[in-house]
Amino acid sequence: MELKIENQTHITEQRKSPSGFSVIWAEFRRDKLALGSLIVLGLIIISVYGTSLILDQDQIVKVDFLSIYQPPSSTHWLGTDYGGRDIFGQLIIGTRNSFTIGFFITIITNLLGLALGLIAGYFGGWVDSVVMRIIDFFLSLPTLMLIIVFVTVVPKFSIINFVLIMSLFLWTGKARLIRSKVLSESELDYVAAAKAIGTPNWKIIISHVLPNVSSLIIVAFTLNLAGNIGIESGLTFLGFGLPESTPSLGTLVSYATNPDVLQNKLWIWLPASCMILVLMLSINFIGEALKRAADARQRRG
Amino acid sequence: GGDTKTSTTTKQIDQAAFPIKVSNNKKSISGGILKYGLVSDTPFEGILNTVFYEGDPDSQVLQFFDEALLSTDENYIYDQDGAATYKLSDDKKTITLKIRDNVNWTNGDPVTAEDLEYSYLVIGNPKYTGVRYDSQMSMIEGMEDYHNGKAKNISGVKVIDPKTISITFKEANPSVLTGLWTNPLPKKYLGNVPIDKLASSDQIRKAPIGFGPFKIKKITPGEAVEFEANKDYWNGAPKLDGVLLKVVNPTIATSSLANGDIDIASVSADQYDQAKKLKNISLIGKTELAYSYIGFKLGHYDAKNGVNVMDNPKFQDKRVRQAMAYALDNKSVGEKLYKGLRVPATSVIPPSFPKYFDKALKGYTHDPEKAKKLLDEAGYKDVTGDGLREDPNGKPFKINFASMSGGDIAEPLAQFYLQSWKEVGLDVQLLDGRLHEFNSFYDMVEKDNPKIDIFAAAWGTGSDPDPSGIWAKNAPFNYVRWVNNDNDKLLKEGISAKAFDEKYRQEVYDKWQELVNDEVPVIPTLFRFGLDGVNKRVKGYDLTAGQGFQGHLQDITVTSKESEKNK
Amino acid sequence: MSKPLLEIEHLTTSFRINNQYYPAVDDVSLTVHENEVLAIVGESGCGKSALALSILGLHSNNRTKMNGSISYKGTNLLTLNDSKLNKIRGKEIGMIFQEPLTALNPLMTIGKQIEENLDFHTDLSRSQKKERALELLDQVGIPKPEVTYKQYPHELSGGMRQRAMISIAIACNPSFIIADEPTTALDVTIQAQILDLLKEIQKKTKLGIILITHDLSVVAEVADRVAVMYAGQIIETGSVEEILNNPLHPYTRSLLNSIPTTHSKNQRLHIIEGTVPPLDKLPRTGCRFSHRIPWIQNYAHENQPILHEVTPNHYVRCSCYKHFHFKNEKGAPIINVSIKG
Amino acid sequence: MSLLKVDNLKVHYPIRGGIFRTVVDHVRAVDGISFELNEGETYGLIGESGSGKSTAGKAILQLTQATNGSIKFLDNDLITLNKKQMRAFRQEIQMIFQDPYSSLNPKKRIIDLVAEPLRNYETLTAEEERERVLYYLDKVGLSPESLYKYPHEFSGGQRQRIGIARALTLQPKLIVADEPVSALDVSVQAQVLNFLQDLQEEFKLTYLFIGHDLGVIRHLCNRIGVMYRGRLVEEGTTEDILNNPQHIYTKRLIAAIPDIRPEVREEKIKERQEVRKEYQQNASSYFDENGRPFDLKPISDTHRVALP
Amino acid sequence: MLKFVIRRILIMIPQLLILSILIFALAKAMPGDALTGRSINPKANPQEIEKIREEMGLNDPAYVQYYHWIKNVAKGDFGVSYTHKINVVDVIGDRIGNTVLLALCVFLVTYLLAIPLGIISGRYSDTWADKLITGYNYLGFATPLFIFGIVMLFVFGFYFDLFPTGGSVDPQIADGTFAYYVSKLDHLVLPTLSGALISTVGISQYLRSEIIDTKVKDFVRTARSKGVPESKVYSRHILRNSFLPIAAFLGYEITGLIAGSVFLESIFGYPGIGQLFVKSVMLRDFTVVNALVLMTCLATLFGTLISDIILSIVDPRIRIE
Ligand SMILES: Nc1ncnc2c1ncn2[C@@H]1O[C@H](COP(=O)(O)OP(=O)(O)OP(=O)(O)O)[C@@H](O)[C@H]1O
Ligand SMILES: Nc1ncnc2c1ncn2[C@@H]1O[C@H](COP(=O)(O)OP(=O)(O)OP(=O)(O)O)[C@@H](O)[C@H]1O
Ligand SMILES: [Mg+2]
Ligand SMILES: [Mg+2]
Repeated sequence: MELKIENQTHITEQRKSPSGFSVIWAEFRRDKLALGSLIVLGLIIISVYGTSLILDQDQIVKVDFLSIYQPPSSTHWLGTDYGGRDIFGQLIIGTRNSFTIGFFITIITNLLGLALGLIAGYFGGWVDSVVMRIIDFFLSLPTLMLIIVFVTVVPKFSIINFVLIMSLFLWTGKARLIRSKVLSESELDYVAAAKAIGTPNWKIIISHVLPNVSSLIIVAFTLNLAGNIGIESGLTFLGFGLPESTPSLGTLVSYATNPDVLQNKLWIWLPASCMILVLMLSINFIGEALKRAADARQRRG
Repeated sequence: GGDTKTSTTTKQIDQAAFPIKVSNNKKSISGGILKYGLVSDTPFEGILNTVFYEGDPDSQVLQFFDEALLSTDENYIYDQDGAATYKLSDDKKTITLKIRDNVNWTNGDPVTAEDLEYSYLVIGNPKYTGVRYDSQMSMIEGMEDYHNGKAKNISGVKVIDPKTISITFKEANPSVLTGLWTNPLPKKYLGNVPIDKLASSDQIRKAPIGFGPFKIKKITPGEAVEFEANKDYWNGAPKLDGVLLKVVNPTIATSSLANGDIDIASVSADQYDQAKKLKNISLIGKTELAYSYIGFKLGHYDAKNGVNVMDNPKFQDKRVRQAMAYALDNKSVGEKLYKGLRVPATSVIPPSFPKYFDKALKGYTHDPEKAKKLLDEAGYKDVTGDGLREDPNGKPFKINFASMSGGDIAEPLAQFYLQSWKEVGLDVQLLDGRLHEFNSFYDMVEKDNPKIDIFAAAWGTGSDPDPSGIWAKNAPFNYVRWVNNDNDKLLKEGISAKAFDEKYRQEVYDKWQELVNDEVPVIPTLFRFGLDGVNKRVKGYDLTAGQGFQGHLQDITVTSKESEKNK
Repeated sequence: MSKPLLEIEHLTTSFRINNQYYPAVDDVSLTVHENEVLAIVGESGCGKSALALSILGLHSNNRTKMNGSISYKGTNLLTLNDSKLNKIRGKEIGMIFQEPLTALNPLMTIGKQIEENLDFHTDLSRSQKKERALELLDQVGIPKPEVTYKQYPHELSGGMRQRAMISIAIACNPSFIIADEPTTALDVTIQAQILDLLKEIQKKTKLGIILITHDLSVVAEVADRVAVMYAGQIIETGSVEEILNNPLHPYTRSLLNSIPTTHSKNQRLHIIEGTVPPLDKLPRTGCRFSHRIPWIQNYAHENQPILHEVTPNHYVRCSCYKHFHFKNEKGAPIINVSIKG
Repeated sequence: MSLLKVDNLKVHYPIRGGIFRTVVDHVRAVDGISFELNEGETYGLIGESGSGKSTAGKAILQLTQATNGSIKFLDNDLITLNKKQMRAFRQEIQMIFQDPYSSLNPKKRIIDLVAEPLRNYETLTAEEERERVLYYLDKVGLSPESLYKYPHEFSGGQRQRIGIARALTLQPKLIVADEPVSALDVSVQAQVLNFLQDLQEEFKLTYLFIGHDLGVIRHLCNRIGVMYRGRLVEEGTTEDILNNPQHIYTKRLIAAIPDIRPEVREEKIKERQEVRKEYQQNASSYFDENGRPFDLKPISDTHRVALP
Repeated sequence: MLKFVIRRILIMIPQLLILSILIFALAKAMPGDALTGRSINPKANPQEIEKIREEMGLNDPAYVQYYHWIKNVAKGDFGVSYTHKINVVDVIGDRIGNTVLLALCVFLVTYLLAIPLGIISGRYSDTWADKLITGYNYLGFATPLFIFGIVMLFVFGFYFDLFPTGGSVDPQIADGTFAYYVSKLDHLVLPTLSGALISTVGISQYLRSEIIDTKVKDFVRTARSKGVPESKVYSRHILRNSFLPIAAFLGYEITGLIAGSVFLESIFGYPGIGQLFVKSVMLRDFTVVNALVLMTCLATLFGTLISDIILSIVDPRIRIE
């Protein structure tokens, strides 16, 4: 009973579970909150980066004694601070700076974490041991303290330096996360299969393992990004933040440490606080949606 | 200026804005506890001894239970009203102190001449690592030998009888009447603690004693000290039952004043708006022994030879310096930024020395036109047409400005200076684009970091009017590295024996102030008010006499049991 | 045959996918008697587990809808609330799952997990419970019950775990057991032991068992009756001999024919083309198997296929079985290929 | 002619412990096995889970480092080859994996998956590449539309066929098939088994077929090796093993295989009980004092058993 | 177990050594030293300051200074604080009690809040209660601790005048009396609540997702099939398994608690080591800075050790030989 498979067309009624962007898009369409967040975030970013091109930072941080602590008015939409500087301008530039800072910290830490996580997870063995020891070491460090010490050590305290210092301490979590995922991915047969057909290790890492951890990375990235916005505010409060000539959301929020400002001059710190809140929330909601899209089990039925 | 005029000027400045003492017509109650707020964002260190303490918080604790033997008048010159009286020898080199009989340590021991000698022996001891061994100390006869371990005693410090002591200097110097060390150490109490262990000993940290109007009842490390009245105080038992000193975070100082948590606390400029609205406190103020300035780095300190060398060509033309001074509007800074708590400085001797402050000096008032003219004259013109001046050779003229962080106002102030100079066409940039934290700032300034062209700083002058420590040719603290023959001559004259003649000394210092004003090695920018918020139940608090509570602490009373609240 | 223990009638279990409900178990009726093993076989995804979980109401409520009736000893389980169901779960009906490692709590000792069953259904004292647990472990052939009692799941081999699983299921002397692929994850040698054990227990206690598997040889070894499921429906049911020796439905026949045997050596195996469509893509009318046997003309299939009783107690869905034949390489029909080669 | 000769192959995985994570012991996954594969035959390796079957297969492909022994492929000892020399042999030996779901990268299209080995070894134009891929897809019975689809769009059997196509592109002589059908439903399993047989004929392949389902092994293999705890306990032709098992472990294995005929049920159970009894009584005589199976000894031309 | 502990402690040594080098190098790299600021008194004699510098060894090559320092540290002697003039150990000793107390309270209240919140929102996910808690979590994520602390201080400390606004105890109450401890607690309420309400967020959110993950595990289904009532399914199976990862991270909490106390102590004028640290950095009191960093690192390492031991007790799969 020789049976021959003929043309397969009639059986190609395959399981078409959607992949990649279509899943994400479907998730966003389902989750109105995430979609709204995406729109809000997009609008904020476009308008902030757009406006900040027009705004003159020097002009905004210019001290003007004639308009100290002015409440919101038509000339100063959100009033001024104790240096007579326009809060609205600072809010825009500050949002831009804070977002940029958060963005780059996230990028750097994730890239670093990704590289180390991939290497440790893929090669395993002593490479993994070494990387894990390093990660454990960093995890046991009193991060805030060391960041403060670092901040006092750097000669020039600029956004770049700040990003670098923060990144130095924040990559470990990502490396751990990615490592454990890569570790389990590397045990899957497709890696062995690629080895068997003679694909070199670096190529396996880049073209096989990486795409399979990408959804995790994207999710981690967004959620980190939310956490890293306004990350400088705490340091500003303690007196180790960015100079005021580089406005940031943290600086604006920190003005609230003056009780007079906190109680009577809401226009100075409230908008920045709301901005942090809105940015964080919307990024978070987007991240949650991405997470659901990446993890079939959590997908909303 | 003459002395009479000077003092009126001082009064004008002081009283223009704030009363110098509280006025309270209510009837005092007997006893009561005064709550004193030590405004600091960090706890006090707890080195509760005049010889060893370093931070200001500790000195605020000290003032309640310890004092110097000699008290000062409003010019910070020693008078005869303190726990000891003094006599100056005819050659002015020897000063003899006689301690009153009823001056006793709070543990009952009498304060003796040996106690004072002991404090000299401690400060001069090679093992002493504090900061009190200063230039005046080394002027005492035999002190250097003792300090270098060549002698067991200081030949210039002689105990004549248990209550009398004399101190002899190598040269006559009028500073003896303002800067002489008169804080004794309770030798008997501390005697068997080795000198290098003193600062950490329990006698100083846990149970320190003094001979002031109050004595320590309980120390809660870092946060509070409870004092009780020292009934045996030589100047009469204090009227209060005690004082409670509490560390108060600057951000909440005003709020604490408002709800009566504390009775007295200093008020900073950023809290002033709030504080002045409070109905339960009165604000009293006084100019401090300090001035802010902007200095030009004119050279460097040659440490090997111990002299300043004025070799930086950048600001040798004094017209540039003057122009930069004219460019600044210090009046607005004081009024707007500091809410009137600071006033434009006209000299490098603050008005808190009524005798020596040269009120005739006008200083540099805001005059951008004049600044521009001076710069034009000096050849600094804008040849490229970008609004910024080039140097006489047509090269870009860039100035790096170093300024300190700290306090809320530092940043806009620095920005304002930059703006002001820009208006007259000078390209001044903040060094490294940011304010520098205290330590880094002084590290760079002290080491003559070549990146610094000009810098903003402040001097606390101490109560000795002699400016040599900051201005002499060989002074390492002459941060601007200004070297000038007239300057050296005048400084010498100011502390010569002749200068014991007040009139003469005033003239010398007037001349000196004019010289500095004309040469502008530094631009004096602001004099500052120290402002205290005082609860309305406090009676008798007065800043006129000497420093702080000195001399009248025992007379302060309260007029109600509880502090008044702002309701 | 003795009295029926479990009677499932027109059970439909639907899952929510994209806010729509799709039946995974579609109008299934079954009866299991005392002392009887009913095997449910079928390809992966045909709804076997869904059916098993429906019986004890173990699907999450907010994503599942169930219709029909499941009557156990006369009570309709579908109408019971959770606390009433809990009186039946574990006590009356025990359940054995496929993957013993994940089905056991990694943080609890085997002993505790067995005792937990007793906790809620008996009022034995602590020591009695322990005694019972040891007895159970012994009963399922665990060599050192005292040791295993204190061990954690990860410390046991797969076979041991599955034995522990069984001892949990039979702890309260249930009269019914549902075993969802109890041996699929195990080696053949272990599988044989476990199957023998189940058989042995059944003999002793007259259990009714639903055994879910996709391995027809396993069915042959233990089942009394067989229900073949396809795409949520039962397409053929009958005694084990009937089904294995005289399969009627094209699906059953194909299934049997694709098993390699000694005789198939160097011969080609029969293959069933295509796959079971996923729930939301499943055609709900006509013969659900028809698209996998395209060479059988459409007229051969019923529009709304029903179960026909062909011989006593041997039912088959859709009359296409009458027309079914295997085909050769030219697509020409081969009629009635002998099944056992 | 022998294509592959495995001699005393050992693979030990280190167990680390102690302060400096030094090696304290080894998992003896494969502990000295020897067998030969002749060109064109199918050799079955069976044994219970964890007996080292996969490890042996992986060692032959150099996917895991052999601790000891030699693996001679056409008289070249693969173990001694360096990376570069090994590259040439990689093409000759290929592997099919157990789990069709995890052995294909879900993020890659079929064309990329199947062309990957070609890209590794040859430089082809896109057109040539496509043609080659299509050729092999056709061989395994997949339609050209499959080219640009992703693995999840295929059923398990189809995926397994993709994996096979991928292994074939390098035109290997030997294919190590590690339980290629055990994750599949019977219906699908049949497809794959048929293919393996077809392809063997067409491409003159030699198979090392790893499995634990004796039915499948029996269906496919000419010779069978039975593994137990990292060692071979019995080896012989399919008939030798199935009809004349000598080692107690082999006997147990065979007795455990369920029979599709319900009528022989009782017999099977009895048979199993007998084997169990025998096992209980004299299992120890089949193993040395460490519980390790003995070396194989020939009992006929084709049949070798690990007896003392 | 003992062997494991010893091994872990041995591993800590190189970690601490590396950290000590790092922190020492950093301290040296900071501009200025403890004596820089003294020049603010114009009468201070710079030669004298230089002499003190020399005497304190501040002019020695860095490695010599490091050697002396680490040698003493090994003996438990962290040197003398430049600003406080007493042994660093004493400086820290004065304050550590407060910080430990505060951290402990924050820790306890955090978990007391987080665990029920996490359980509720995990168990009843997608209900209004869950949404409420998740909303609170989001807000908490976005609110900086210091802003929240300040608001708490002004609302409850000043506006309602319910709690003290600074310090760790009412200084007028005698040590050791009952009132003294009440006053200590009274002073702890605001900082503790502020800290805990913010740090609850991360844990409860984490717990929630753990529970949601565990809920669908096979063994939970097994438990249900045994007829275990829902509440017991949670208490016996889901919760215990969900707490594991939290227990695993307990040790690293210490770093977070220290960071939190830096803020809380600054806001509430609570004298502890967080505040001490900030001040010491500003004053370049290296000995104190170094000691504090080393100490917290050591504490974290011990925390992780304890956390691992706890984990090995709760999780039988982790074996400690
Ligand atoms: N909770 C659920 N939600 C949605 N769909 C489900 C759910 N459980 C099962 N399904 C779907 O229902 C169908 C039947 O699943 P079921 O698990 O009963 O199959 P099975 O016959 O047990 O297969 P296997 O042999 O693989 O265990 C499948 O298509 C499956 O995808
Ligand atoms: N990378 C590894 N490190 C340590 N031990 C391993 C490793 N890979 C496999 N082992 C161990 O080696 C032994 C043999 O494993 P192997 O996978 O070869 O068994 P197998 O016969 O293929 O089993 P299965 O039928 O389950 O696939 C097992 O005990 C396994 O735990
Ligand atoms: Mg199933
Ligand atoms: Mg295997």
